[in-house]
Amino acid sequence: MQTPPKDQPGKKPGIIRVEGMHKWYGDFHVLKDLNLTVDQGERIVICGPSGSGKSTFIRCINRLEEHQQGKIIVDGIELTDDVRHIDTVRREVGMVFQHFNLFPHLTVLENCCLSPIWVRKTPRKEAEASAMEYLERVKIPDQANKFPGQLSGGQQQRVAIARALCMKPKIMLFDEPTSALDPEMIKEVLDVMIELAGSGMTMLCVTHEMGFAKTVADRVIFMDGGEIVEQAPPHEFFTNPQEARTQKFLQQILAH
Amino acid sequence: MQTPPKDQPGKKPGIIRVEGMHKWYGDFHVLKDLNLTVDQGERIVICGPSGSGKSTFIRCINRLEEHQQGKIIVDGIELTDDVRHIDTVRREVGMVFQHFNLFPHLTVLENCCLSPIWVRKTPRKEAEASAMEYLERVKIPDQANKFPGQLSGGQQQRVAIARALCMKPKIMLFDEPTSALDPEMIKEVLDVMIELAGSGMTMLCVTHEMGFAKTVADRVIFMDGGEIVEQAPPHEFFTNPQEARTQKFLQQILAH
Amino acid sequence: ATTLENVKEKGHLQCGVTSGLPGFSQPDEKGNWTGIDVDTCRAVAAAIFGDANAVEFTPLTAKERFTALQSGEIDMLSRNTTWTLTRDASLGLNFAGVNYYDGQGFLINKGIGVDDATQLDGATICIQAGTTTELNLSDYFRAKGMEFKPIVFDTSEQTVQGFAAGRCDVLTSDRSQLAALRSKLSDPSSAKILPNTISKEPLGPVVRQGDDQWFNIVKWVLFAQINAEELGVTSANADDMLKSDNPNIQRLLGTDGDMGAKLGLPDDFGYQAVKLVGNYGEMYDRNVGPDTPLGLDRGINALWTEGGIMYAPPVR
Amino acid sequence: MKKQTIDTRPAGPKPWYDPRVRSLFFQAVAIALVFWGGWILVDNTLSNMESRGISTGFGFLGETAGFGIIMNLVPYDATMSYGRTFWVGLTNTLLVSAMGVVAATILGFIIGVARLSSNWLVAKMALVYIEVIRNIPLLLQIFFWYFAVLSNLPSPRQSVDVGGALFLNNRGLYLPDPVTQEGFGIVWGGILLAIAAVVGIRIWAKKRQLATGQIFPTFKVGVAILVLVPIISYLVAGRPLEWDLPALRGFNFGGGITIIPELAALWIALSLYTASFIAEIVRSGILSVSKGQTEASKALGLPNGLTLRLVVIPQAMRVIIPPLTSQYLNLVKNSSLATAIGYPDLVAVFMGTTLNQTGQAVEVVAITMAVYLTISLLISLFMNIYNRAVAIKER
Amino acid sequence: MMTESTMKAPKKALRPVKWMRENLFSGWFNTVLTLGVAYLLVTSVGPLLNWFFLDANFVGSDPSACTGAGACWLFISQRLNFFIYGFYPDELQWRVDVMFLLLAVSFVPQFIERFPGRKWLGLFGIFGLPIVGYFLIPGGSFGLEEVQSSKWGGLMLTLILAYIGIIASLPIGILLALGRRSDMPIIRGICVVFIEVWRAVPLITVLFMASVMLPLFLPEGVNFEKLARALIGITLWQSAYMAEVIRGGLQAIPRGQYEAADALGLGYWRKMGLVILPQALKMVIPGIVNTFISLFKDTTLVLIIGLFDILGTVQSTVTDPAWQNVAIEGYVFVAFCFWVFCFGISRYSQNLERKLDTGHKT
Ligand SMILES: Nc1ncnc2c1ncn2[C@@H]1O[C@H](COP(=O)(O)OP(=O)(O)OP(=O)(O)O)[C@@H](O)[C@H]1O
Ligand SMILES: Nc1ncnc2c1ncn2[C@@H]1O[C@H](COP(=O)(O)OP(=O)(O)OP(=O)(O)O)[C@@H](O)[C@H]1O
Ligand SMILES: NC(=O)CC[C@H](N)C(=O)O
Ligand SMILES: [Mg+2]
Ligand SMILES: [Mg+2]
Repeated sequence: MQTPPKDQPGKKPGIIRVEGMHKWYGDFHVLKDLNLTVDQGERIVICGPSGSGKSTFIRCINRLEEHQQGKIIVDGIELTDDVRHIDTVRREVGMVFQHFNLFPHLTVLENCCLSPIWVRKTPRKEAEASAMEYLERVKIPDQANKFPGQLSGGQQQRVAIARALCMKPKIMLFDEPTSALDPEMIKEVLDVMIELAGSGMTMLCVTHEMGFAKTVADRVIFMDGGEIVEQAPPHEFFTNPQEARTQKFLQQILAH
Repeated sequence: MQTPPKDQPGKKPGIIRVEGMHKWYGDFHVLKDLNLTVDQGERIVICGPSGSGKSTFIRCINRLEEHQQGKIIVDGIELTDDVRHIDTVRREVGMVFQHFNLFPHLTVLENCCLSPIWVRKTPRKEAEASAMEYLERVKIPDQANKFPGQLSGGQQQRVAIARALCMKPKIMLFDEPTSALDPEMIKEVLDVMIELAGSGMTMLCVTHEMGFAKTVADRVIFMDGGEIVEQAPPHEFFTNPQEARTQKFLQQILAH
Repeated sequence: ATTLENVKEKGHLQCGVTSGLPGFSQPDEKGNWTGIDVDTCRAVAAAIFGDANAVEFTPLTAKERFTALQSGEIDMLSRNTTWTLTRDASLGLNFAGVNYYDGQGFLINKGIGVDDATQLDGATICIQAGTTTELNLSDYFRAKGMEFKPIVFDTSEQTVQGFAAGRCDVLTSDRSQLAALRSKLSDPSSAKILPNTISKEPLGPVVRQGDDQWFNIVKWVLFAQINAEELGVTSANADDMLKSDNPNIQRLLGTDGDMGAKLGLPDDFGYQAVKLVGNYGEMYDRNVGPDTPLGLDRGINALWTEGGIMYAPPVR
Repeated sequence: MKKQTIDTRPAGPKPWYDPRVRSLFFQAVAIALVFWGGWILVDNTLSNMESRGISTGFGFLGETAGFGIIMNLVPYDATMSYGRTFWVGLTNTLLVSAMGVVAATILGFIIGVARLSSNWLVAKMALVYIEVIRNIPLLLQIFFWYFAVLSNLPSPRQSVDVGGALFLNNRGLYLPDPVTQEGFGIVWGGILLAIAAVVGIRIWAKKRQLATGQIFPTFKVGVAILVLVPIISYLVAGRPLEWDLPALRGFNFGGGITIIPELAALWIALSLYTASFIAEIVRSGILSVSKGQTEASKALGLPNGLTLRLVVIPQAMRVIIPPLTSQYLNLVKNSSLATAIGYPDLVAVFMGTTLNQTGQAVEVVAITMAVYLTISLLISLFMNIYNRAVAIKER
Repeated sequence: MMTESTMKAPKKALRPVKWMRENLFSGWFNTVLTLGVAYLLVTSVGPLLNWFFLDANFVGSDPSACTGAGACWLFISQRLNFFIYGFYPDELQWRVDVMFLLLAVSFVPQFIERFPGRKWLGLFGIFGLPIVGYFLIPGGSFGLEEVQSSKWGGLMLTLILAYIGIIASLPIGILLALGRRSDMPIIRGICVVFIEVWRAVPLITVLFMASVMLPLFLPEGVNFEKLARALIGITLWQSAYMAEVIRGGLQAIPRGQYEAADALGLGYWRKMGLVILPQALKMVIPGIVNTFISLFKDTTLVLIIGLFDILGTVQSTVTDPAWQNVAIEGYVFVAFCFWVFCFGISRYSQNLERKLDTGHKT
């Protein structure tokens, strides 16, 4: 339960460490003995067939789900039942959901400022200024005073990204951030994510956008049946997958 | 802007004739001076950018929308306010919607038999037998007793086609029948439509599936801003579009 | 159509009564109604149809009774209703006589240690809504410079319930009712009736204004019963009396003259009413007289010939 | 195949096949029917009233009522007019409705939340409460609270006595009545000052929070001010308040404030009954906020309390408000059951005694219905305004 | 990597202690709550149990048998006949019993999955039962002795009122809802006014009008039974509520369904009857059932206009001086009767909802 020794300024190795982690839903064994270490600034893409446990895994990392066995250590803090730890970790981890989950009763700007103001206790002025910066970064500063219901899907997802960024998290988790979008909107969002990736943020992204994986990922992780079947740099992963299951999956996806 | 004269027997010329048709929504001029003649057995594909009035046009043909000026004559009957005419025309025109619009409280078979039994007053036995034939034609006879909610999108759309066919219509209208489907399901539905096209039915189809257009269409119509900008046989349309707008549109679509 | 025609067409008389007041109108467990007010209705039915059972009863609260009569919901109201000027004049009603002369009194809980109404200052009083008692009470207390708290219920049933539950110290109503209501207490000896009578309450049947024929019928059926008592005709001897040579009796029973026809009734209407229901005295004794649970002496309700004020115009 | 020539076809359909003409025709028939029916009713009523010699008009409102009413919020005695009895009845209706709305809302929210409690016992008790109370007729519950409970309360002489100031017996609940003395103005001043201060602090705290992000314990400080300042000013002013204590006078209590059993029974029954419905509304409102919203909020690091306050409740309220409104309307209408136990509400007093004494049923009933209609429309109006204000903005 | 079969979920021990810790004593707040509620339960359940059962009197033939400190259920059993049949003549009560039996036969099987002919029994219950009842209960035809409606009472009257009210208010509600959604502004206006006015006024004012004022509005000589008028009042009042419930369902049906029905050439009534209403009604079953339940409970208000429903009969007998203080027993009995019916109906609707779900919720 200690932060790993820091030897490189800026790049913290093992900012996320998952060790022998298991999770069950009732009797159903969703995640089986996962082990993964993510260094600061790494960009990981997770893929795998539907129901393989990708979402569950990523949700365990900011404890939206509880794991029952093994360890998850985020930014040096182990995730246990201790609420204080959970709160601390969640402050460092931003999450972007497949279905955006924006707060429909708040404007875009208010959505973005919620966490800075109430969790980080940033003065509102400051929070708003910084929110506007992020909104600019996702290219929708002009929508700041609209309500989420008034935006298109792509715009909504970009707000969701801005909202997560406003917490200034060390780690960003994306759970199929583009799969609820129309093709043209997918591009909008991917562009923003690629830009983000360029800025050196630690990112874990569940996605089937193989183009994105090839462009920005440091590592691609393939999950199936609750296990990590294979992990490799994208080049290797796509050209020379080791496992039979991975090969089969890639065939399907690429044929598409 | 005239259809090439047809002289084969059995082909009734001008089964649909639209003459100088205009439509407004309030003050908004959606359809502007449309003229079109469709012969029996012709297969027309309509394409154009979003909001160009394709759906509105096709919906006018079975009077789901009212037009305010000009004439629409379907199978020799002019569409006016006369309720008898509307009913007669609707009996001859089948429609397949983008979102299927199956009746969720009825089984697939009941969906298909509804109109034959209640509108055409076919005895139930007969209606069911004929419905089963059409369900076989769209390759899902085994789903007959399921409810729509239990089918995949592609299957649902095929049921929708079978339902429209059960009315034994002279004309079939398709409004983006594949755009609500996943890529793998699109193929299922297109296959059925191609087969249908082969059987010599008059078809008007709004779609952006250019492959389909190339394979089966007799003519492709391009709409923009509520006007018919260009119409031509597919070969000509794709290889040698006349209008600048058409060219631009084709570039976008084909690049995609 | 006139009320009489309507009634004949229906085949029965629709009569408004209380929803339950011993001696006046009360259903038993089988829904058979008894009471002096009920008998008044039956007599009218007997006079019209020759059948004392050709009548249906509509139980009404005091609040509802006039509306029901005004609207035509009932043909006559026989619900211990006090004859007052306002009711007679502005409600569009006609009082067809008096079948019981009453006055308002107080029933108190012995525990409060009071033996005269003048000591009731500050008392809580249970009372029925929409009655003259409600008005008299106000007048009385105002005149005496006393205060009171009225607890107003819909039915006399509920006023007793409220009184029994201790919600009020005093229950006020027509004196005739007090005894009956007292008998409904689980311990009747815990309550007593004060000697004071604070108002005149002539109770009688009521009909709608504007149909004089009907008004006359109800009025004269009652008079016929009172006259019958005076002439000694009873339900038991009515058949014998048919042979009487007293012209008064002959006119009353319809063996002579066409008295009934003048009212639009069969000539033997008096005979039928007395034969099937009884004369006034029988009606009284059967329902409220000394031998009933109510045990009320005739008092002023005795015939004028016996020192009372029951006096009916002659059938002539 | 049909043989048809298009050119000879008439431009417009025959009128009886034109849906527009048809619709006009149906509507004309409908409105004619309604007017005809209405006219028949009115005509019958007038001629019936005329032929029966029933007086008409609203002149009766000015006549002397002459009967007593146990409870009046506006001054009333038997010498006043029937018009005044209307106001007495109306204010009594409004009083019990307002009390009921407040109590039912509080209770309903508590039970609705309890229903979702993670505490098994509490959740089950709430469930039992809801399933029992809302499946039993209200009238029965009113009778129960009135007749069954009242008869088990002691008589005035044996009152339940709480510190000589508060008495409970079968005549009601007696509370001390504060009587202000000279110099009480200072206390009023103190109270106003305290309120002003709290408002000021709230504004200041909000500003400061916006500016610096620090959160000030507004609630606790506010409560302290609201309690302390009036007490201090009370003491400073030399305790200018005397309590009119209820005391046994004759055979009843005098003085103090009385809550009569009729009011209490009606209030309790209405509140308990309505609360069981509100509880279900609250529960479904809270459940209607999707899990994704709570998850998003948690993912933003908001703790449970803030998640509830900033994300769940504002969204749940939109779902809760419309059905809550209709429960309020039901409560107001149900308060008319007062007449069954003698609480002097509008229906009991005005549509009861006044109607009976004056005999003008049509006028009185019309007025009564108009009042309920107005209350309904007013409440709906306010709710619609509110709804529009908070509606989720969409494209 | 471990193989699946060897890994079992870590024992989420089903031990009661664990369960209690999680469900009753998680955190100090919950613990306090649990203890508080438990204390209330323990202190109230004992006395209640005593009153209801242990100290209660069940047998005997007259009031003197009620000696215990508990409830006097004897009172209920002695008066049961009155509570069930009102004034209905003893020797004819078999007719009511037949109706009760038919009612039970047609509706009890609805709770039993896979009961043969369930649907037909239900249909009989809805359409056949009223007809049978129409001839059987009042009599007067087929050589049956006539029984005036003024003699009906008790539970039987309550059920008649509720049953007819329920069966009549649904179709009226549907028509009103369709009217309110109509394209024709005047029809819509009429329906809106009708619905809003009925919903705004208290039921007892409606009943008052129906019971004592109605003849004033009608031509002379036009008149019908007091019971029928109360029924009409209740039905119209509830159908306004029903209309609003159904309108909710109609509004929730997507436009595509209307268009698809149009495209198939179904006319207005077929479109509504075959496509829209089946879906809309199914969607609002909970609302409809709630309206039924409230109608059922509201039938008690006829007591105020002098009809003896079950509450009326009990109310009128609890004051019998022969029985001391039986008010609570009486009210508890009525409460129990209503509760059984209402709770039963609501359970049934939840059942139905689950079954009718054809999986079209996306
Ligand atoms: N709350 C739950 N209770 C029980 N099983 C669950 C629950 N949530 C998810 N599961 C199951 O866990 C498995 C993994 O789910 P998960 O959502 O993580 O898959 P996924 O890889 O994200 O799939 P997809 O690509 O479809 O989103 C699935 O089989 C799912 O059915
Ligand atoms: N009911 C309506 N009221 C007003 N405007 C409408 C209405 N329906 C459609 N429109 C407008 O009419 C225009 C044409 O709409 P239409 O749906 O026919 O376009 P389309 O070509 O089918 O587009 P898409 O490819 O997006 O389906 C659009 O600009 C649309 O906004
Ligand atoms: N208590 C009553 O029912 C009647 C009281 C009184 N005789 C009246 O007519 O007003
Ligand atoms: Mg997933
Ligand atoms: Mg379209």
